[in-house]
Amino acid sequence: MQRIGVFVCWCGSNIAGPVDVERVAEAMKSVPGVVHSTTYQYMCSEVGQSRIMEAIKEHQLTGVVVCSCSPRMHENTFRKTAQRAGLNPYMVEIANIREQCSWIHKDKEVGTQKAIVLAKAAVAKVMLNTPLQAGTSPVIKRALVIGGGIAGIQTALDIADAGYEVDIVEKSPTIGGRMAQLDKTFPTLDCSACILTPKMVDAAQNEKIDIISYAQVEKVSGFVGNFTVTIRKKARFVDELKCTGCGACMEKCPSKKGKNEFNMGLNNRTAIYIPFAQAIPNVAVIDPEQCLKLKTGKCGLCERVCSAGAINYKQEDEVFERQYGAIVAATGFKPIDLDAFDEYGYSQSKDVVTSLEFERIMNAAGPTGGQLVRPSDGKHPHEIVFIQCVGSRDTSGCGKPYCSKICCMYTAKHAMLVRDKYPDVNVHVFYIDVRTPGKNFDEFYRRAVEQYGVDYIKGMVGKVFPEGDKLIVQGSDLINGKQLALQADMVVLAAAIEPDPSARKLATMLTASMDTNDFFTEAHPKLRPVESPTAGVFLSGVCQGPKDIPETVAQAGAAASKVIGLLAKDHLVTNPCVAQSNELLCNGCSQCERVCPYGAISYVEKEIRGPGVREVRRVAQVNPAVCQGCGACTVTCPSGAMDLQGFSNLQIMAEVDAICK
Amino acid sequence: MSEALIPMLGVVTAIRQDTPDVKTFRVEALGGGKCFEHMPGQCAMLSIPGVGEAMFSITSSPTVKEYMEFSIKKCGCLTDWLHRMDVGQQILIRGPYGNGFPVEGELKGQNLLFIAGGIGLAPLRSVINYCRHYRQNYGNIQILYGSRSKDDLVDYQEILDEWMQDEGIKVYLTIDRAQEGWDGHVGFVPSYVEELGFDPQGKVLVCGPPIMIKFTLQSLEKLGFTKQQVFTTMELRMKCGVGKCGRCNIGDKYVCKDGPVFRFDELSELPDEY
Amino acid sequence: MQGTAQLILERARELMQSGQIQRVLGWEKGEFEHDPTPAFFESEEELQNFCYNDYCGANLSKYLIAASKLEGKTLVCIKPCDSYSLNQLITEHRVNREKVFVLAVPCPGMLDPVKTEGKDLSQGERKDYLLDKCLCCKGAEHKIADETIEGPSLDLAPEDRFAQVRELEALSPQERFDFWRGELSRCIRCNACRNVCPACSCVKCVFDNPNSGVSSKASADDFEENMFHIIRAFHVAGRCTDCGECSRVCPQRIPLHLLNRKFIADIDELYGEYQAGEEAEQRSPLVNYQTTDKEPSDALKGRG
Amino acid sequence: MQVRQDWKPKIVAFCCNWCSYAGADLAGSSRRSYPADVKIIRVPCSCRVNPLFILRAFQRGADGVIICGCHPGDCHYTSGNYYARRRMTLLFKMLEYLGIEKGRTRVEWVSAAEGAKFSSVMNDFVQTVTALGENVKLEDLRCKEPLN
Amino acid sequence: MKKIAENRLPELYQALSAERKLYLPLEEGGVVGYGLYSPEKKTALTAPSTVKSPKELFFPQVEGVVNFQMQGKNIDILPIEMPKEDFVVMGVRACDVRSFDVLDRVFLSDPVDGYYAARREHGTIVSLACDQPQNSCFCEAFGIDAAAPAGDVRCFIREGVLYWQALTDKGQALTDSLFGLLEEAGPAGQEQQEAFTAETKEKLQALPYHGLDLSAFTPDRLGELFHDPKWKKLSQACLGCGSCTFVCPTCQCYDVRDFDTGHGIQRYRCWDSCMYSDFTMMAHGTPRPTQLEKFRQRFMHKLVYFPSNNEGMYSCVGCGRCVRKCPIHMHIVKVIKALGGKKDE
Repeated sequence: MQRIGVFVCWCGSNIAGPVDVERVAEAMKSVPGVVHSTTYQYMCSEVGQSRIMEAIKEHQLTGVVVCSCSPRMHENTFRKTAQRAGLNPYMVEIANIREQCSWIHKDKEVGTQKAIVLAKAAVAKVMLNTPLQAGTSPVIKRALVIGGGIAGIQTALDIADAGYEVDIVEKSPTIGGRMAQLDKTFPTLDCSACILTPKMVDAAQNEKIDIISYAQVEKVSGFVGNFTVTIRKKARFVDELKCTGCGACMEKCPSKKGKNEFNMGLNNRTAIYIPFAQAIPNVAVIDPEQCLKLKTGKCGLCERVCSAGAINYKQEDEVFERQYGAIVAATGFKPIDLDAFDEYGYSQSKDVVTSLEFERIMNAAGPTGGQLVRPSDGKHPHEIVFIQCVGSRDTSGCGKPYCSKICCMYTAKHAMLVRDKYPDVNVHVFYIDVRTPGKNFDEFYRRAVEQYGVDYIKGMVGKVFPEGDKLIVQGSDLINGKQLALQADMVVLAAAIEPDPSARKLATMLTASMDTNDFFTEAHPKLRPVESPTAGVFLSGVCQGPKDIPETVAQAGAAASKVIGLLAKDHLVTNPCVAQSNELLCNGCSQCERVCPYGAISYVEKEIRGPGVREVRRVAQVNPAVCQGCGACTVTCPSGAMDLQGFSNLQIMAEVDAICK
Repeated sequence: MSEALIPMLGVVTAIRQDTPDVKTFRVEALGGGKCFEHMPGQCAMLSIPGVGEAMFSITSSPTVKEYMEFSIKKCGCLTDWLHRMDVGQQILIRGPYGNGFPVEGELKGQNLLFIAGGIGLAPLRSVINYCRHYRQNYGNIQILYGSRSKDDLVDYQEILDEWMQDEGIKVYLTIDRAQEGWDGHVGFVPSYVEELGFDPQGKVLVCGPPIMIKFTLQSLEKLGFTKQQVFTTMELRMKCGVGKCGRCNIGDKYVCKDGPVFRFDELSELPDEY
Repeated sequence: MQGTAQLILERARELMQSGQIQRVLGWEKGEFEHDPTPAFFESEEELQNFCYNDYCGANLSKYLIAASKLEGKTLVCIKPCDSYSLNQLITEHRVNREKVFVLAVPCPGMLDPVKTEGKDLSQGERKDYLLDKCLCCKGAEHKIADETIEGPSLDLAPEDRFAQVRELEALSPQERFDFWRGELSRCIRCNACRNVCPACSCVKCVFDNPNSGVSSKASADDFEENMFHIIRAFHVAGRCTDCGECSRVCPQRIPLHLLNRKFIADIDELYGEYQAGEEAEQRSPLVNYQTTDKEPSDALKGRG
Repeated sequence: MQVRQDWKPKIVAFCCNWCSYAGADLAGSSRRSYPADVKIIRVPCSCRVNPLFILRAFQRGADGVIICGCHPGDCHYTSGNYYARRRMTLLFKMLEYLGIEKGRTRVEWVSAAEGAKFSSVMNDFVQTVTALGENVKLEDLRCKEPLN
Repeated sequence: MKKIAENRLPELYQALSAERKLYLPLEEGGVVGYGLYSPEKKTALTAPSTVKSPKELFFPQVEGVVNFQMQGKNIDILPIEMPKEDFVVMGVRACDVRSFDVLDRVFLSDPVDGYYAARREHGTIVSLACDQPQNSCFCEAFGIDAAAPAGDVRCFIREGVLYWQALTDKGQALTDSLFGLLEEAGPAGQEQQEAFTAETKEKLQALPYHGLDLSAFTPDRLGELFHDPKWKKLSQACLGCGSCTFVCPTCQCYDVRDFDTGHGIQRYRCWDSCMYSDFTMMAHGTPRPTQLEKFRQRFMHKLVYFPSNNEGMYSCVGCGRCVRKCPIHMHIVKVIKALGGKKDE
């Protein structure tokens, strides 16, 4: 017989309001096996915990049920409490009577009855709990950062700073990401490249950091402290070690029709190219889609001009495996496709551009050399209309339901820069709300309006269409209550941002969850914002949610500190709630091995002894360090030989019984 | 109608930890006293609803009027449960079952040699204490008891405090392997039997693991004992206890009804299926 | 049949003489034509009682689990339909391929002693007397063989094995419920279906294991009847080769194969055609998936 | 069949720890109510749900059983919910084949972020099961009535 | 002796079932088994045999024994009411009637099994003589007269008439309760019976198992038979299923199990089979580890152990059910012939 103690938490009035906690505690007293049942205002408090500890000792409890908030909140707290009182921490079960009871049921009778049932189910389960011992597994002291934007770079720098090796895998030929494409940054208007490139160089020069550019993660296996990652480094047809970045090849390359990705396709580049002057690594790359040599076998000019002998048309993708203790996702964002927003005329006129395109136009290293000209005819514009919230805060289904957060500020920045450089240009901004919650943000916006005379119009734009060489912007001015039809030379759309499409595949590989918008989910939205729910996987930058540069950098540092905390450990305590094979029942059929996502199951031939049995059989064995405890094998096993500790067949059935009674 | 399968209620009034895996439970009727009378070597079905029911030999002597005792080794679902229960637990009991040792028949007036191994002492303890109670009815009493280690000797305290103190009772103890704090005999029961070279007279009552019984019998035969002199008690899976459920038979004999005590000459005529 | 039996016997004797095999797993003559028994033959002398006749419907593949543990190789007579079961058992490592010499024997379709009892077989067609499982014959081809004995095969266009499943599916839920209740209520839980089933090869069945939480020896009520058969069918889903033995041995003639065939039909429809035991080392559809698999809600759409 | 006025269905919801259980927590913290007839059993993954548990629930008096897991592709264990999807599809189709009302069983994918969805799914499921009435086709009478 | 025209049997059923439950062979799903009569059921009184024997009407496959309630350390024992409803079983063949003698030896011997005894007390057996014995039948070997079964009432059907003869007080009481439904058969009844017996005898002599020799199975040969090496071969293909056991009219092994209903514990007993792997399994093993021992137990029990304890009465009645139902055709007749030696040997 187990001796169970039940501890019902009031959680202040959170539980005690809608649930009669005393009645719950009273009802539990008559449940067979329960020898102690009590309540307290806050079980998770110091006092609450010490009450549990005292009761464990006084009543020689063999199991504890805490009726409180979600086990996702305090299961660990109470396990530790039990452990401090000398009880195995896995002899604790939580009945979730807050999130799944008191917070959703207003009727006190209903809530109380449900709480009693949930508590009984937890008791039924804990009666069958067995003391479990956590094992340990070693930590590989190397981190992987996926994405080489400002988030990834900062994370890698901070990890390296602490003395750990870290690899950055970047899918494009250079690190730098979106920030490298920006002209100025708000609200200080300092030059983006000027503050980013030193960091890029730092990363390149740091001997703890290995930048694996033009590469992608193909497969991730393993678990926290012990991931094995397969990386595919795409063939760039240029030997990274030999190339000096002199650029001679680019000058000679006859194929000049490649879209310049760095300039958002606003101009072209050669087939062999270096993305931008400060690229890291500063190494050329051949676009196989454009290269005549690779496509037709005829050309080879670049090979001839390359004095370093770096060109290698036969280079192939390189696939290799590396081991990491921690992985940071820093996959960043992209502006959404505007196909669904044809009313803004993006596809109809070259003079309707996105903000990021506008950023390149304004940039001295951009396609126009920093001259503000219309993409269609190179003429200087006189009227520019900015439209905000293009695809953001859009519940129609075409766009994104969330606020992209950075648009208000960069639009103010653009408007201000235009007015500063070209006072002859009139700037109008259509907005729904202007959101400026940040240090010096509102002041910045007010300067745009007050000092630079930017015309902010609260209202929606219904349609943008070309008429002659002008663009007509039809919109409403909500404040003045009238319909507008502005003639503009250029229209700039503040397109919503969305997670980079590569993130979805990566999330699957990492078994990290994503929300409906494909942003990575945090382990806890408030308390663990830089960790994913998957142990050992951390989040940095916009892949977790829209944010500006300082926030990104802050989060990057936070993620790095979490990684450092992990890598600082030599061993990790492993989850003992793993599968276990009862060799007496095992048929050796291999079905479980086939469903195990972690390859944790292997087979051995061994002599099996049991009641009336003594023979050599092929039986399954589970590697507890590798098993993550999903339980896929347990259902595949017809004989029930495979069971999951902590969630055993009998435990779950006992819960079912208690609930259905 | 009294129905054999319907148990009566008892209550556990004392629990003694004998060895790391053996506990002795004292069971009384709800109003005190014994649930039923029995003879040495007879058994009872104990059960806990929802856990199981199993046959156990009654280890206390019939001469004890206040209670019955059961020495139970932890080896399965029910026994695990019993080992975890507290005093005051009600328990289901039915019986008595089986023939028991012929203490008022063949054994009467005889020199008796008891040979037990491990938990095998449980059924013999009832006989030993019965014979001690009616000491005048029996001749010499010798007891040879062995177990794996000193800690595995069941009823050790009673052996030391009572049996060894009785005049005319000789107790020989042995353990399988030498251990600290044990200055007694070390060795297996069958070889100790030969070593002690008992006079092949009177009757022998043997109980213990099957392998021990097998070799002890050989040792006894070497010493000149015949099968007619040796008794043992059997253990097979039982469900009804009344010879109807069909599983505890050895040949045409039901252990629950015709046994559990068999004389070796009877047993050797039965198929070797136990 | 006599000729085939003779060919098998000759070959078995040769192999036994040459020491390549230790024993033969086949059928032993009964007292009558209709009651041969599966049997191991350890010597040439024992082989005198070997028979292979119209009533050798039993699937011998499951006996190879035990034979795999014996010394030496066992020659087994495998009919085309049995070969699927054998492959499946090899895939699941229950039978050691190395320990088995597969003698593929031809099958002209086996007769059902219940159908032939007291009948003059010269009257009517062979089809009328065939075991039900033979009416949906998977064909004359063996999926595994070390050696093949040639002989007559079943000359019959097989029936659509899913026809009855579809008929049932077309009924209303209440009609289906009544149908299955009527059938399953006859179950006496003799476990013949389970014990004969080559896919039910667990060393200990969950229903026999007192620690499984679901053990039961007899069905106490409707629920337990349903439970046993649903779980049994589920446990063999994706592994059942549709050998039909369960229905053949059921003393109450419950059409148990219709449960297994339902799973097969659904698997075929939802996850692509799959025949368990078609070849060794296949991945059963229940230990496999496609990211594009149908959602349960979509799969269950339609009919009430 | 006569449905008693005061009759409430018993619903067992198996929720995977990483998505749906968290989704249920979110439903709670955002105070999105659903009937108290729903009781949640936490499992590590939807692939932990054995058909035995589902039948057991019906045996013990459940009127509906719902399995909630991460959205396909989002499984914390990569592929658990894919296996669960096949198993449950086949099992539910078998139950339907046996004439058991298919509304009594359901699989839903609910992410940790979908508190609102969790609540609406549960409301809808309870409504469906309530309309179906008591589970009589898969009941075990022994478990329904108190002894003697 | 009484009689009633065969085409008036439904009236007889109605009358019999009016005041008590009537069980008789019914056809369902293509198989015949004893079932509770109601007018819409398809009766099969004259079917040569049923899949299961009528034993289940007296010794059900599953039957509650006693219930318990647990409260803390306390246990409440809640007894179950003994069966007390009168019922009639009709159409019981001679072999099955004899099976009750076998079961009585077990269940009515001290200590009496109350549940079985109550059903025997409340049940009236109306037997039906065989006019179409099957090829698998061998009741003759056990001295059973298929044409003149025992029972409380004995019936036979000849030329479209069912003849009815009460053999016991209980049978007489049942007969009396049928008022005017049955007519007096008169001396013609006797003639019909003689003719019937002669015809059946002829058919029995033509059966393949006619003359089955059981003389080798005597208690004094227990050891010899037990150790016969033929058991290995006989048992090697046995599936270890319980079909033979569960269709057998005399197999009476049972298991006692507890079921937790959630509201209390039901202790029930259910049929068990000595062929099952867990039948004698204990925590440390089983005395019958392989199918050989289990198989041997079943037949040794029927042919040697039981007779040894019951004045030579075999616990087989030759109904032939196991012969028909064994999935591998390995049954008691093959065993008898193999171990007893065929007559022509």
